[in-house]
Amino acid sequence: MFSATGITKAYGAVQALDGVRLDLRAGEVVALVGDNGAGKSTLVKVLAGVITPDAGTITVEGRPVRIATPQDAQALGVSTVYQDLALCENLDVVANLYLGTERRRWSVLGHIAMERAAHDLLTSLDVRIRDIRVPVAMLSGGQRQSVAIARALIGEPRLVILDEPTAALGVEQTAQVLGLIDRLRDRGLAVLVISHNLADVRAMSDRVVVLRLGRNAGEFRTAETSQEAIVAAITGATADER
Amino acid sequence: MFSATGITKAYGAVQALDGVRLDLRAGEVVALVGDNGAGKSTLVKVLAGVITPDAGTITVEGRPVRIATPQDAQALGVSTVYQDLALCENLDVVANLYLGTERRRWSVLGHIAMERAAHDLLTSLDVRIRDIRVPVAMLSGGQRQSVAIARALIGEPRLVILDEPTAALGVEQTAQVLGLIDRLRDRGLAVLVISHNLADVRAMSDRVVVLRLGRNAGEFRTAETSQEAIVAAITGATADER
Amino acid sequence: MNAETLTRGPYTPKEAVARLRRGDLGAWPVAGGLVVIAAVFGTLNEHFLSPENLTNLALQLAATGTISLGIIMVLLLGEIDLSAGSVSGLCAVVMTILYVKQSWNPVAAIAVALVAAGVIGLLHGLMHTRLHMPSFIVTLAGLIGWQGLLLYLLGQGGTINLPFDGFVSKLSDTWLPVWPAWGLVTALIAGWAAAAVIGRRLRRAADLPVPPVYLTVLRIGGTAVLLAGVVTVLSADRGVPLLLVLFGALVVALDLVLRHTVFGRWMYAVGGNAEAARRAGINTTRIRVLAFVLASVLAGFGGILAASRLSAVNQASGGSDILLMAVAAAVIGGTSLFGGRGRPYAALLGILVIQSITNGMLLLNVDSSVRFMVTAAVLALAVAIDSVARRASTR
Amino acid sequence: MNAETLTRGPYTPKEAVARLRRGDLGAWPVAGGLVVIAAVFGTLNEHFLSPENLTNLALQLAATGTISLGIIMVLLLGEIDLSAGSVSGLCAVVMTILYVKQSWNPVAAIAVALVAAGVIGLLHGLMHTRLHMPSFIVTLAGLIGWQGLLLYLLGQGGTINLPFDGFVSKLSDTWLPVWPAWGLVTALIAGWAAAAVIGRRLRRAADLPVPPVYLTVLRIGGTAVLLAGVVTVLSADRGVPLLLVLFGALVVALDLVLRHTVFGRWMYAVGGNAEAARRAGINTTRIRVLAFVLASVLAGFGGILAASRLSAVNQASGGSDILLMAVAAAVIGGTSLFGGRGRPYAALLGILVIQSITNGMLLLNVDSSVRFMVTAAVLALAVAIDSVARRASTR
Amino acid sequence: GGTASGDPQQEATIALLLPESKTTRYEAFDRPLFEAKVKALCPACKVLYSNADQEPAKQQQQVEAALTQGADVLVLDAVDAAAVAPLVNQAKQRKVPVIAYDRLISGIGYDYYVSFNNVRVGEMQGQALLDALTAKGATDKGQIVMIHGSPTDPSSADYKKGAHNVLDGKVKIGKEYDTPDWSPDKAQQQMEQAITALGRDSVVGVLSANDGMAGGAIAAMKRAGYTELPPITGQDAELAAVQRILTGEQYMTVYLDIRAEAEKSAELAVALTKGQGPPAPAKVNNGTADIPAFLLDPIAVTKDKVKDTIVKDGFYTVQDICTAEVKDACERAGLR
Ligand SMILES: Nc1ncnc2c1ncn2[C@@H]1O[C@H](COP(=O)(O)OP(=O)(O)OP(=O)(O)O)[C@@H](O)[C@H]1O
Ligand SMILES: Nc1ncnc2c1ncn2[C@@H]1O[C@H](COP(=O)(O)OP(=O)(O)OP(=O)(O)O)[C@@H](O)[C@H]1O
Ligand SMILES: O[C@@H]1[C@@H](O)[C@H](O)OC[C@H]1O
Ligand SMILES: [Mg+2]
Ligand SMILES: [Mg+2]
Repeated sequence: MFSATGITKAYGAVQALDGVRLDLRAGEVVALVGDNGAGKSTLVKVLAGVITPDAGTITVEGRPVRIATPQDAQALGVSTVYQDLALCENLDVVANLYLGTERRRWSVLGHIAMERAAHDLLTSLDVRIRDIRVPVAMLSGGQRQSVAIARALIGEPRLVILDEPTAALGVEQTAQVLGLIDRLRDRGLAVLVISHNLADVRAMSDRVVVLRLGRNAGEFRTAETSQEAIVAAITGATADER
Repeated sequence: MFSATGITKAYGAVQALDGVRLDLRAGEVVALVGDNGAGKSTLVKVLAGVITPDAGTITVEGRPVRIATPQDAQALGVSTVYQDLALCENLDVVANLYLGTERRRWSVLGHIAMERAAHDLLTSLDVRIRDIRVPVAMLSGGQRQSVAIARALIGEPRLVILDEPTAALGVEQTAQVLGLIDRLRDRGLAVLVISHNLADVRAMSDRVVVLRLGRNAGEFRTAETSQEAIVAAITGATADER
Repeated sequence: MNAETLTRGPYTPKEAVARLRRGDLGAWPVAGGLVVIAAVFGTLNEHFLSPENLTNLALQLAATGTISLGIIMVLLLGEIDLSAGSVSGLCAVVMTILYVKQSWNPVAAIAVALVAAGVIGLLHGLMHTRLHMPSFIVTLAGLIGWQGLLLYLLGQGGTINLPFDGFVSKLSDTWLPVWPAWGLVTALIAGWAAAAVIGRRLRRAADLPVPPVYLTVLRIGGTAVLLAGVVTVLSADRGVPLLLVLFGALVVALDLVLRHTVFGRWMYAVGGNAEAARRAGINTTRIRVLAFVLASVLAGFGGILAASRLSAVNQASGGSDILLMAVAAAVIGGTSLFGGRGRPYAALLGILVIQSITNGMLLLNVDSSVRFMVTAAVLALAVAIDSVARRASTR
Repeated sequence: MNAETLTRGPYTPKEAVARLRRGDLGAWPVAGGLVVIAAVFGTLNEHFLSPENLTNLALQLAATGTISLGIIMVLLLGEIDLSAGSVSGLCAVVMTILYVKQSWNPVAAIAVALVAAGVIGLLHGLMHTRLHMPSFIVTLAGLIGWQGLLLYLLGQGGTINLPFDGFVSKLSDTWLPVWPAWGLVTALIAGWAAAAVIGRRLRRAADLPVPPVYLTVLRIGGTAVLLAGVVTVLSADRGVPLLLVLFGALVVALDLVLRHTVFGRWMYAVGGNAEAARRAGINTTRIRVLAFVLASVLAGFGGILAASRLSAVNQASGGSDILLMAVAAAVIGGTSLFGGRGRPYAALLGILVIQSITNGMLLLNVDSSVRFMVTAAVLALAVAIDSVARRASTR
Repeated sequence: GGTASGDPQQEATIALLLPESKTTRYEAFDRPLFEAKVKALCPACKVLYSNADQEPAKQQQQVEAALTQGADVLVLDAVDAAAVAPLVNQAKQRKVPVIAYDRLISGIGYDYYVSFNNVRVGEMQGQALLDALTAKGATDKGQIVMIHGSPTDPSSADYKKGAHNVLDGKVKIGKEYDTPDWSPDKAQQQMEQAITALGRDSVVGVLSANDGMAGGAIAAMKRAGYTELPPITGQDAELAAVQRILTGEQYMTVYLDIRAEAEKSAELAVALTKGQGPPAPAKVNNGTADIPAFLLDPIAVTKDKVKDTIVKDGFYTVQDICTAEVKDACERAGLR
């Protein structure tokens, strides 16, 4: 469905991405793995319209598209949880959840509708925040991450991208997120997940794409691959492209 | 060695810590676990002098101490990696590593000595950063976390506190940090690690302390405890104090 | 259990105290500063608290207060508008030339002048967002350049008087009689109370927690008492000045816009974390440009109010320390210079502090050098009370 | 492999281009703005580029430039010092009273005045750190209050002239003869080259990468050519003014302090992330207080230089737009108003831009209104070049 | 540069340095009148013009710029009459003659001084106010309010001194303010507070140092509900003020015959470029030297004098003054 080819991005002397290709299909969970600094988050930002690549094309259902701004990505149904969360710390949980997609009538905010829905959404994710009207600055690390994940589920996305979604989450919340990813796949969405936790990767993904120093370094069907093979691709011990 | 009792801290209506006690001994790795928002990071900040608790006492080797500022904590040999990393994004890696403990002569910075040592330290942790003279703002999430961990090893700490140190780290780097924790214990330091990864917790810690809603909710010798028992304490299914 | 932890419990008195201790002091410390100022000047000069003087105060704060409202719009984004003073003067001059020299209808003259201010704001906004120039420099150039244009437009003549009995001058010489004033206050309070009751119903219907009745009653009742006091005092002199009503209406309207519309929400978002706002799909450029337009239009309106008060414009219009006082009012009222924090009420409170000090100092008979020093000391004292109280509560 | 990825490779020309594209443009775009300004005014008026006028320019920029250096110290922390103008005036007045009225030794008078400025800065710093007052308000009170004290000290008399041939006036009327000037430049360049050679040796000994020789040579050589040009031009008129040497020495000294001492490192740290700095055990209070003290002392010294230039102090000393120009110079030179970014050279570059515009405009024979408008336009243009270039390079 | 011989067609450069741009007189009158006269006397001469925006340091830069551009004569209206001595010294070292325009430069000798006397302006304001009060028999019926100019403007100290010379001991001074930046808004606020502090009925007169501030004070009094405004002074003969005088809102303004001042200075400047030095009718001691001086008297203009001063000199035409609102008042004053 979503297909990116030849994505290249340099930050000065650092070649963060170098001709990367990535295919995402509806109803499939792809795990993007790789060493620290391999370029995973940079690739996510390209897909989400946050940065413009130096080169490369993106097609959606075969047609080339331009993703120059986050709005473009949103219009294509891309919904993203960033590694750095990208929350407005001065706003409360409800405001952050609905940021950019506020419920409104004549541009007047539907406070009550949003609060009600936020409440239900967070409950369904097993998130525990004692008062959802406090600024996000007052939340613990895991609580913030939960808010960021919940954000991505608002609206009707076609592709959900999660950059290390469970890094700060507790045991139960992590389980919830893994369950959630399963449900998203079942609803026919495309899902791209970045994670360093190979156990989780194996548990949830259909396919694993490996980046190394900004280049594609392997792609595996999860079910048919051993953890060792993935580790080898990550660390560069082997580089077998499937 | 370090012993905190009755630690209490409220943020407005939220009772983040409520009479918590924690003992840390030289040559022992203690894992602090608990749900998101359980108060783990708050407790860490109390020990590190970042916030002042509403109540509670801390003793070091039996003598009560006052930890009112981060300087106080440093003077007692407490070295901390914070969950939010607390790096200066405008400074480069070397400057961040040595922040507050700069090598100097007559207050003139020893640039070369610091760069050399930083280089060696990062290499020993298997950290891959292409240019350590770029501002930390330009690093990936995992690279930043590596820098924050390396920071804590500079100087001669007696107690090292790590708040979710491996959350953003790659496979190899995580292994390095686990190895590092072992080495710290072997050198006779006290180590306090916060983690949501129970597999890691079981692999590295000698003792597990569980917090729940700001209160002590169990304490276990790792070797003698099943993962299920820990999970039960975290989620409140049981609350057996040992 | 989740439902329970997610729910905001009703506010108990204990929790109210806790909120206070958390530093959620709102306007209270500044209000404390105001009380101190009132006490000091009230003791030093018997006239300070007289209805006549409080009426003067009300008139004196409207123009700069309006400019300060505009400043808050850009401060919320973490930007600055140094041109507000010059723009206020220029806008007043444009209005006056059209009205007096070209004999336009005054309302049309005001409208055109405000549109001109809007265009200026647009220009600032575009230079800031499109050319990526720091707002400090853009509006510094504005400060100098619009002042130049003002001088150019005034040209040979210098001062232009506005007819004392004309529409514009009357803006600042119109007084609500007693009954309309009470009617207005009653309508305001009734409207608020109705909104509160409906809001509570809706929240309950949505199964959301509602604040305890006593708190709502206390808040609305307190405001009612305050407004009633203001009306009573001002009616003892010439009545409630239209100027104060206009300024008050602007404060209330902007507060509603910022809290209850998408635009307001996005302003805070851009000010809090511009990158996060951008990633959320908010057109941050448009928000920024709008903020600069609003700032200039409000500055322009403030300038017109000032011209109305003086019944004249001249080369000094919008000059002197008007800009600094407008920014200071915003900051004293709790607006952050770093963006994302502040409310229109800040302008009201801040300008009250500043103008009370100026007003009180002028009642006393001191040399200008001493006046400057005492003004500085009282200003510092008033804000120190605020800062220390806030700090003590967050420890 | 690690060693390899950790190592900064030597700079190749390609990488230099890459750095440029990354937005690491340093001072180049501002320098471009300067060239445009020089071209514009050089065309409009034949005298603009004459040695005499460039000498005037050198004299004109020293005082405000020095104040701007102080402003940079607080901007680095993300704070502001609105009192710099007033403090500069007050300090000059204190110095003059001691020196002229009390017949003190001029050096002692200057020293005492600077100590007074330091005490003022200490007061600002303590109010900011201990009472947690926003620096905007603290220094706004300073702006008003110190001006009051200045007026009070000047009292009835008003202007006090400094003797033409006295020590203080001579500060701005002393010119390095040709040989000492060349000697100074040679010493500077030689010192820098020696430091570069030793630095390279030490880095190599520590097995650290060294920048390629051509780059170091280019940089030192370029500076040498630039300085030689300045000396040649200025020697064609009255010689290199002592005032310029003093200002230049301050810029270089502060730059060295900020880059190579613990204090400087901590300044940037506090400005970048105050909480992180605090957690790193840095006494952020002390750093802040020191920054305010430095800002006031530099403002005071700037005020003394201004008095020396004018050979007088009066009620207007330190007033008018000195403060705004000093802040603008810092911002134009690339100092962030949000802290953590900026270098003392910013003050030099920024004040060059501002004073070139002012100086050039004064050569033209136009009405003030036009002058203001053109000044604004040129200022905006110069900074737009910078902003657009920087932006284009980071896309 | 350099002064030259008596060739009438020679090109010479004359620098005119004026102090500020916030009052109309300088750019609306002084500059054009001066330039026109120079053109008439010496078509080939060039006038370099600068305005210092009330900043001594800027004026210093402007003098330097003028000298750089080869000015042969400086006509200098000092922002700070004491502080420009070093500049005059610089000019003298270059053998460039200096005319002190409007304000007496102190601390050094130079060629000419053409002016009205600032202290005298203050005295005239004081005297006019005193006369008006005496005429109404109000000198001991209440107090006056004094609204002085900017505390940072050296010339405002002169006006203040002059006014006090006349008024001290003769009337009771209820309130006295220095007005930052000569700001009319601030003058208005000061007046409001003075009225509040003293009581409306006890204010019998207002000494305002200039017309702009008088406007502010008048607005304050009108709003305070005075049925009959007490006498109020001014300075500058701003058009708006002349109109107010006609309608009776303002008592007087001090009118300076700028045409005479500008043209006299232009004549002297042109003469100096030719190496001539016409004799002066008076000498003024500035504390250091006796300066040859042409002293023009400021003129106090009240309602009955508008016609014979301002209008007669062509400073404003009747059409300028008599707009719709003041038509009737004009008729009554005999202006048509
Ligand atoms: N804004 C930036 N400026 C300069 N360099 C950057 C920037 N962002 C990323 N980089 C560099 O690009 C490379 C890839 O970064 P990226 O964040 O994509 O890594 P990642 O694969 O997400 O790593 P991690 O697992 O640590 O999150 C890194 O070397 C990083 O230093
Ligand atoms: N600065 C603050 N202001 C207000 N409340 C806070 C603040 N910091 C933390 N809290 C609250 O205190 C509680 C404990 O937070 P803490 O960060 O200690 O949790 P944690 O155990 O570290 O969670 P996580 O696993 O998510 O990191 C949370 O409910 C949080 O909302
Ligand atoms: O004439 C006055 C002038 O001397 C002063 O400097 O500025 C204000 C004017 O009214
Ligand atoms: Mg990443
Ligand atoms: Mg935590």
